[in-house]
Amino acid sequence: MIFYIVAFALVITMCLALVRAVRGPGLYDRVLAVNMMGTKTVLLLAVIAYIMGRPDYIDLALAYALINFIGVFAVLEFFRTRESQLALTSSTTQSGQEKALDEQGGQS
Amino acid sequence: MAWVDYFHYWVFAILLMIGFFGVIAKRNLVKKLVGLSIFQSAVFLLYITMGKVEGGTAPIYGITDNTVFSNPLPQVLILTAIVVGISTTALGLSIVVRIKEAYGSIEEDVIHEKDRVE
Amino acid sequence: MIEIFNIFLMAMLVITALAMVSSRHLFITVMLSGIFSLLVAAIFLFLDAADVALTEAAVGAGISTVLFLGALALMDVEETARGERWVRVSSLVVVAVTTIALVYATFDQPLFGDPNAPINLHVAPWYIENVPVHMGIPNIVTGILGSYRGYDTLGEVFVVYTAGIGVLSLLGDPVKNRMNRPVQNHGLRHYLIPRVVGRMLIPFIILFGLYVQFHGEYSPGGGFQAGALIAAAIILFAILEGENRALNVIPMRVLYLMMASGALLYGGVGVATLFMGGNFLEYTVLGSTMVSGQQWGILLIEAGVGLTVTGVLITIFHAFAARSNL
Amino acid sequence: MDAWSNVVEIISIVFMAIGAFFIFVGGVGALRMPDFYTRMHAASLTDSAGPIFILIGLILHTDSFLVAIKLFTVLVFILITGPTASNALASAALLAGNKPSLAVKQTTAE
Repeated sequence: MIFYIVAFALVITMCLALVRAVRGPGLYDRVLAVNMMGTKTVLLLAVIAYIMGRPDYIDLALAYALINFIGVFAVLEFFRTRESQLALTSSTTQSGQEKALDEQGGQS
Repeated sequence: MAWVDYFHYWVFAILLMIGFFGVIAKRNLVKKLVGLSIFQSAVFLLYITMGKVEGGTAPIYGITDNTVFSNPLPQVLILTAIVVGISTTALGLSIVVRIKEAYGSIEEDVIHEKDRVE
Repeated sequence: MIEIFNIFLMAMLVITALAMVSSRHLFITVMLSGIFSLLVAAIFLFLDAADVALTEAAVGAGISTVLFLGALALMDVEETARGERWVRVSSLVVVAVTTIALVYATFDQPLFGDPNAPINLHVAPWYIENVPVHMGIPNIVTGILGSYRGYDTLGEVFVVYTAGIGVLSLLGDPVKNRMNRPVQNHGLRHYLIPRVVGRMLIPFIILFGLYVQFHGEYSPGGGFQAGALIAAAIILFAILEGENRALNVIPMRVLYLMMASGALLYGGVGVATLFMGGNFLEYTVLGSTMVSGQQWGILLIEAGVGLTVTGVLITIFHAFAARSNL
Repeated sequence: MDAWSNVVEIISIVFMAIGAFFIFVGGVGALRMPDFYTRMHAASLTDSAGPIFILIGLILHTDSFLVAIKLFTVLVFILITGPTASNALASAALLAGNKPSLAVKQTTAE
C-alpha cells in the first residue's frame, strides 16, 4: 500500500512539474521542470519495480540516474555557445541573411 | 470501468492526430520533424498497448513465478524502431540544417518565396 | 489499480504533446520532448515492455535532446510565421474528423489486456514456449530479436547504418568542417563542477552499457540499448571536454570502422552460417548443440548491433557538432 | 526475529512516507515560488531529500542483496548528478543574465 502512496505522490509531483514546464515563464523554468521530471521518473521506476515485484526493472532506474543530466549539460553548452555567437555577430554588422529575413518579415 | 479498456486507444488516436497536425499545419521544418516524432511515438504506444496481457508481466523467464507474459513480438518491433527513429530524425535534421544554410531560413513560406524569385 | 497511474501519465503525455506542437519557441519544444520521452518510458514500463522502456530511456534522455539542441544551435529558435489562417483551420478540420474516425474505430479493437485478442493468439505463444527450448535464454525479447526475427533486425541495423552515412554525406566530414571554423570550441572545460562530476560518471556509464550489452540475454537489454548508452557516455565526454579531445580519444576513422564492422559482423554471421551448411542466419550450425549455436549467434549479432549503433550515434553527434558550435 | 523484521518494516514505511511528503512539498514549491532561483531551491529538495528517504525505505524493504546494492547505486548517482545538474542550470541561467528577483529589486531601489 505504501508503494502506491509513494507512486501517487510521485505522479502528482510530475503533474506539478509538467504545469511548470508548460506554463513556466522563462526558458530555464522549463529546463528545471525537465530535470525534476527526470528524478521523479527514476524514483517512479524504482517504485514500479516493487509494485510489480520485478527487481530487474531497477536497471532502468539506474540507466536514467546515470544519463539523465546529460541534457542539462547540453543546455548549458547550448546557451554558452549561443552567447558567444551573439557576441560575435552583434559586434559586426548584421549579416546579409538576417537582413533578407527582416525585409521579408516586413513584407508579409 | 468500460471506458478504461479503450482509454489507451483514445490516447493513441489523439497523439497521432496532434503529431499529424504538427506536420501539416506548422510552417517550421523543425516543428514538422517534432510532429513526426510525436506521430511515431503514438504508433509505438499502440503496438505496446496491443501486446499487453491482463495479469501478465514482462517477457523474461526466471525473475518472477508469474508465467503469463505480455506479447513479446510488438516489443521486439518497437525496440528496434526507436533506435531507427532517432537515426532517421537525425537524417531529417541534417537536411533541415542544409536547407537553413542554403535558404537562410527554416520557414516553409520563406523558402517557397525564395524559390519563386529565382 | 496500476491502470490509474497509467491513465494519469497518458493524460500528461497528451498535454505535453499539445504544448510541444503549440509552443512558438523551438527550444521549449525540445525541452518538452525530453519530458515526453520520460513519460513514454514510464508508460512502456507499466505496459510490461521493459526492454522498450530501457531503449527509450537510453535514447530519449541523452541523445535526442543533444541532437535537437545541436541542430537548433544552427537556426533561429523562434518560429516567425504562423501560416495562413485557412491552412490552420482546414488542417484542424481534417485532424478533428480523422480523430473522430479513429476513436470510432477503436470500439472494434479487442479490449485492453485481452489475452484472447488475435495478436496474442497467433505466433506469440509459440515464441514464448520455444525461446527457452531453442536458445536456453530467459529474455524472450532478446531471443526473438536475435534469432527468430534476425532478418528484421539485420534490416534495421542497415537502416541505422544508412542513416549514419546519409547524415555524413549531408553534413560533411566532421574533421574537415572543424578545421575551417574560426573559433575552436573547448566545451565546458572552464566549468569545474560539471567537468569533475561528469568525468567521474563516464566510466560508470560505459560499464553499465557493457553490462546491458552482455547481460541482455538475462535481463532487459541488448545491443541497441547498450549502443545508445555508450554513445551517450562519449557524447557527454565531448560536451565536457570539447569535441577535439573526444576526437582524439576516438578518431573518426575508428567510428567509421565501428559503423561498418558492426553491420559487417551481423551480415558475416549470416554468410558464415551459409558456408557451414545452414540457412542464412541459422545459428544452430555454429555450435555443437542447438542451444550453444543459438547462443553464439545471438552474442555475435548483438555485438554487431551494439558496434553499429554506438558508431552511428557518435558520428551523427560529431557531424552536427562540427557544423554548429555545440 | 519476527519483531525485528516488523520494526524494520515500520521504519521503511515511515521513511517512504517522509520521502513522499518531501517530494510533494518540493513539487508544490517548484510551482508556487515567485522566481526562478527560489523555484530551483524547491526543486532541488526533491532531488536530494526525497530520493534519500524513498530509496532508503525501499532498501530496508528488500531482502535481496543485489537489489539493495542496485538501489544504493541509484541513490549515489542521483545524489551526485542532481546537484551538479542544478549547478549547471543555475550557471546557465546566470550566464544568460537571469537575475534573482530580490537582487533586481535592491538594485532598482538604490
